[in-house]
Amino acid sequence: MSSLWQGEVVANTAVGPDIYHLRLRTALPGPRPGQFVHLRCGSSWDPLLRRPLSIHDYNPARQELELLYQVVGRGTAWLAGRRPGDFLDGLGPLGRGFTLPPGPRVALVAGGLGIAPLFFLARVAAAGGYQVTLYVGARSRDGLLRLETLQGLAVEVQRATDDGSAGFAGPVTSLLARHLEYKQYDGIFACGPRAMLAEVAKLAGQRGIPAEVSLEERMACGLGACRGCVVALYGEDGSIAYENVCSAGPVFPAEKIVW
Amino acid sequence: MSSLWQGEVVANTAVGPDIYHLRLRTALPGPRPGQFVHLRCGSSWDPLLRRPLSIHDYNPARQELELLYQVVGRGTAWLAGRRPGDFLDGLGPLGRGFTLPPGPRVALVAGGLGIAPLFFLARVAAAGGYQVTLYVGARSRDGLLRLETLQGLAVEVQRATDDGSAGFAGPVTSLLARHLEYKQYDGIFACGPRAMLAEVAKLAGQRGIPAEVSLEERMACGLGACRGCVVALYGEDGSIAYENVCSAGPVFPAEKIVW
Amino acid sequence: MVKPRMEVELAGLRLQNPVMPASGTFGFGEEYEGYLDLNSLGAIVTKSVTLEPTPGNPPPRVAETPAGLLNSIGLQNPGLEVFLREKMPFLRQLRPPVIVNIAGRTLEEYVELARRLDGVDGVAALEVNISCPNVKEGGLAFGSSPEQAARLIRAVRRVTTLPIIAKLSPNVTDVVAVAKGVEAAGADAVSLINTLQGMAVDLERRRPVLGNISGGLSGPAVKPVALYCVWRVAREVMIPVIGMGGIMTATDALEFLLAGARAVAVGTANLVNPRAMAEIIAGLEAYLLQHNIEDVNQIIGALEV
Amino acid sequence: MVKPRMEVELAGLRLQNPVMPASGTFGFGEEYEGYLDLNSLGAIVTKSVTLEPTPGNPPPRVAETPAGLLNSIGLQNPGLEVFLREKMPFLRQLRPPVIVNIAGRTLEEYVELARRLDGVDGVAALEVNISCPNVKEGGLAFGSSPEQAARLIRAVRRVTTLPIIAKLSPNVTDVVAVAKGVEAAGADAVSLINTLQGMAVDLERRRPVLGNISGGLSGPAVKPVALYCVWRVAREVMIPVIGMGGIMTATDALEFLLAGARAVAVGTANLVNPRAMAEIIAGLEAYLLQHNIEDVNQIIGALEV
Ligand SMILES: Cc1cc2nc3c(=O)[nH]c(=O)nc-3n(C[C@H](O)[C@H](O)[C@H](O)COP(=O)(O)OP(=O)(O)OC[C@H]3O[C@@H](n4cnc5c(N)ncnc54)[C@H](O)[C@@H]3O)c2cc1C
Ligand SMILES: Cc1cc2nc3c(=O)[nH]c(=O)nc-3n(C[C@H](O)[C@H](O)[C@H](O)COP(=O)(O)OP(=O)(O)OC[C@H]3O[C@@H](n4cnc5c(N)ncnc54)[C@H](O)[C@@H]3O)c2cc1C
Ligand SMILES: Cc1cc2nc3c(=O)[nH]c(=O)nc-3n(C[C@H](O)[C@H](O)[C@H](O)COP(=O)(O)O)c2cc1C
Ligand SMILES: Cc1cc2nc3c(=O)[nH]c(=O)nc-3n(C[C@H](O)[C@H](O)[C@H](O)COP(=O)(O)O)c2cc1C
Ligand code: FES
Ligand code: FES
Repeated sequence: MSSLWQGEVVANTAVGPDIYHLRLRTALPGPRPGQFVHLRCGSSWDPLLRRPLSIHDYNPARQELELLYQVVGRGTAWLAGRRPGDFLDGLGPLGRGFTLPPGPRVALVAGGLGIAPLFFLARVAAAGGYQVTLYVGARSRDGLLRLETLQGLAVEVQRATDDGSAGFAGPVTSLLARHLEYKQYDGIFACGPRAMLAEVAKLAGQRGIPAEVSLEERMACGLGACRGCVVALYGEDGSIAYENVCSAGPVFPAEKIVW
Repeated sequence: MSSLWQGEVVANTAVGPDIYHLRLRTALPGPRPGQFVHLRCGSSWDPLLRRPLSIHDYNPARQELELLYQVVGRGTAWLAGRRPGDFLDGLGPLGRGFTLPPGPRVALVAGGLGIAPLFFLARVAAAGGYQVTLYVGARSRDGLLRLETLQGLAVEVQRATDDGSAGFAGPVTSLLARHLEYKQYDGIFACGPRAMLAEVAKLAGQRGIPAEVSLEERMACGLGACRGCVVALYGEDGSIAYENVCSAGPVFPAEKIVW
Repeated sequence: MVKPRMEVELAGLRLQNPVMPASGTFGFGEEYEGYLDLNSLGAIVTKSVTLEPTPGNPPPRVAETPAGLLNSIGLQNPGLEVFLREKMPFLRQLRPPVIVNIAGRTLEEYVELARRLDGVDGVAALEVNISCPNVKEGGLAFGSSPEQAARLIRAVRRVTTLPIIAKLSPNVTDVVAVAKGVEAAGADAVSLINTLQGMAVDLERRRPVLGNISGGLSGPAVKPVALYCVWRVAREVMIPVIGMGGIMTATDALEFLLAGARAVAVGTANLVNPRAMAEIIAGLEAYLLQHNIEDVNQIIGALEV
Repeated sequence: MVKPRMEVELAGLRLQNPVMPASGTFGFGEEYEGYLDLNSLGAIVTKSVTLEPTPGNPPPRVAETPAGLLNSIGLQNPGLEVFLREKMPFLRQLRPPVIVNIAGRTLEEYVELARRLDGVDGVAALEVNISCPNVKEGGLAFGSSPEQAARLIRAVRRVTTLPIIAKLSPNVTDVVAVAKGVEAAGADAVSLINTLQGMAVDLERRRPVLGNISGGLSGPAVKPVALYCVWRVAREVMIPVIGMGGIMTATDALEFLLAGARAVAVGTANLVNPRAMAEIIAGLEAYLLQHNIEDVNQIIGALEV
């Protein structure tokens, strides 16, 4: 089962400052929230490597993959130039996704573009009967992305912005911390900047709530072969070893991570 | 006077097998037939170098540059993908063009894509009152390009195809040789494969007709600075030295070339 | 026309075609199983195996450069014992010969590795990595001087009957001298090039991109350097050369064969396109067919100068 | 905020900014006059000048490679006499210091060149090219060993009072040793890197693309190699380093300055974009302004490791 494909661009539209929502027609074998695809972003050898992007959603009936990405460099800039009808060379779904807990109450914590995989998780969890609270943080209101699309789903959305332009004024982790004083969760799932993830891990750890976080690291193969994308993790015996983000992750139990 | 510009693609259409006619909106300072432009063919460092393309025509009123090119590699393939509204990074006009003779009768000899600069020369010469005979050779009839556009101009067109599918059956130089037995010319101008140019040089030399040929060599700067694009030429004193095709040429008197 | 002959002989091994992975870019094979038929390869080359488990260098370990890849993996691998126990059983049931790449910190470690791999079922040859730029001890230290390289290969030669492929570095003044040194010391083949030493800077953070500061450069960017090394060495030694460095397509592979490589290894290309080797093998075959060449050996070293 | 200070001092020269052309990619300056203000450059560096006129190598002389350029110009230049007569008059009326790059086939030729350039009006410094891979005699032969390089620089040192910049090759096992050698021999600065040796093959013709078979690789492809050489050398010698190799943009230039280069030279970029240096100078200034850095010297060597 090879997961190399050519996907046709259906739409590629700006949805925020330098942020694009890409829809691709391609048949993926059962992608799970937290997994990613690895895309060629150019037709020459510069840039050379694929770019990892989280699966933002997948619709098997329409065979439509959705991605949400920010233009931060050459690869994503090239991607933003693709138009409907163009084809993209993709690999995936890759990696291990999130694992929903036995208990029904889950908190999803997204910082900035961290919403990309958590949107998919929110939809799948809600469809699976979970009680989903989605905490979304951004610098300001126009960084709160794609939330309108969640309307109609059984997902409670809690907003936080650094500048207070929408929802809670402050980091999303402060909002989460306040809620954790009186709300119970059976699992916490987070994606966003590393400092935010560390804070979520701390909050969850203090309360004994199982937490999973999605990490980013520079990747080459995306398949577990090159060992280019490692992070330091605690093993069973407390020893530290480097594990591949691409194949052992990108989602890891928060307590395994050497912050 | 810098001749670096951004030209907007007006049209980029296939006119033959893998052959494209490109129209660019850009203001060029007085381009002359035989000169070329040097185009970036990509937006990354691969491919790295500009590509030299002859000026196929220029309309100062519309500020429209025309190019005629064949897709032979990565740069020209990229070029073929440009659409109206795209901008191209160009340099030029560069090099020295053709010099029309004092006498009125001129023969232009084009092999394949050699028509690219000679079309411009034919138009300018005809407009300048010259009696122009344009010899065009190609493998077969669909390689005879852009001739319809010359209708209405005082240009006599003589066709030759290797497979005999149009005009004279055989190399264009054989057709020229036959005509030279009874026709008089005051100058011959040629562009095409090197072997063809050498043959034209021989024919012209035998009859003492001044001839100019346009050469191709791999280029980097296109400005005469790097000395990357040289050909061996005879100097005044018969000695041989390497001269830049980009700045001393691409058009050279046929008798100066070390074939 | 009949199918062209693709077999080449290399250091006593019969390869069904001249295409194999470059060490370290193909893991221990398993990772690519879903993407290509491992049994279609000319040989399998493992990631470098060390005597003890090697943790590798701190991340980030990869950085993209113009048409190139810098890596500073640092030979992360589970060590010889785990390799033999957990990786060899999978590898030995494959059809292509398995070439085990070994790396030591000291001469003694190389010798010990070679000794313990000698006679292991399914191991067809050793590739001796004396050219890794990403480790503090061993590696490049042995590959930088013809004398050191020869001394090491001679020591390894004494303890194994397996064919020895010495993997050479381009980070030297005279790669031909190193190649001649290992040839005289008993190497059965040389493979080149390993990566070029390089560095990338993160302007925003004012730090090196790689956790290990510097790394090894591979990919299309290095192809001209690799081709030149292969061409020079192939003319000067009698033993066969395995060429590598920036081979992404069948055209690239053909260029190395013309320059004198008896076989080619594909590295960075696997990381960009997991089907790269399958496409290269198919492309080679198509080229031979198209040009009426009956045997791939006819183009090896056929560059006209 | 006030305009940042861009001046750097280098081997006794005061440069109004740290950006200059790399030898051989800027002719003798005139060719670029229409594209940028020559008086805005930090310095002018000439194409290598030899004692006698040098015809150069047979074409083709350039080949494009992934993100790189191979050249085998072979130092074509009109020789010292014509240079002095026809090129210096133009160069000496420019404001930036003129650095004349010299290349010889023998030690004696280098010495003779240096002797005859000493005291020539308008010549501010000599760059001694001991690293050209494209000539049969001289060039790389001197740059490949610390001893040879030192011997040559010592000999040149004796006959000139001009600042000496030794131009080093990356095609060596230990570039730091060569740098230390020329420092001890009296060089006032080193510049690096010259091109990497490489080759390109034309599969269709089954021949090398270049008329001279091999050539020197430059451009973005070599940037990681160049940055690493510069970083290593800058930490190990006291004399300033002029960094070059693949600098296409202000970001690239800043990376070299961070890595320890006192100034940078721009080569292949000029061939792709004749305004490259003007854009790099403007980009440097903009970066300093944006980051509230008053003096470009504050970022030189400021890489944190
Ligand atoms: C598992 C995973 C999932 C991701 N999902 C998303 C997503 O859904 N949406 C989104 O906008 N971004 C996502 N990212 C980050 C995204 O991969 C980078 O923003 C992107 O690779 C930048 O490429 P570039 O060419 O634009 O930037 P450049 O800076 O030019 O890239 C240079 C190199 O660095 C790598 N790189 C740069 N930033 C990152 C980063 N943050 N993480 C990993 N590699 C990086 C690139 O892949 C490339 O190899 C994800 C990263 C990972 C590891
Ligand atoms: C003065 C001049 C005028 C030209 N005018 C025209 C024209 O009007 N129409 C047209 O179709 N072609 C013309 N050519 C040829 C054209 O430049 C090449 O076909 C083109 O550069 C090929 O680029 P590529 O990337 O598609 O091919 P690749 O083979 O991928 O190019 C690789 C490298 O080789 C160089 N190269 C390849 N072929 C040639 C060639 N024949 N001449 C010079 N360099 C080459 C490229 O520029 C590039 O640097 C002209 C060449 C010169 C020198
Ligand atoms: C990620 C990565 C890991 C590598 N690991 C090893 C290794 O463990 N042992 C080794 O001998 N070479 C190693 N190499 C070098 C390659 O085998 C090869 O020599 C080099 O990358 C050049 O080939 P390429 O340009 O096709 O990648 C590694 C290269 C890369 C890119
Ligand atoms: C076409 C060309 C010609 C060159 N000629 C010379 C030369 O005459 N003397 C010299 O010292 N270096 C010469 N070089 C090397 C450059 O000065 C520079 O060291 C090298 O190209 C790396 O820088 P870059 O990547 O910015 O081009 C030449 C480089 C190129 C591309
Ligand atoms: S990217 Fe290669 S192992 Fe993860
Ligand atoms: S291309 Fe540089 S001199 Fe002609």
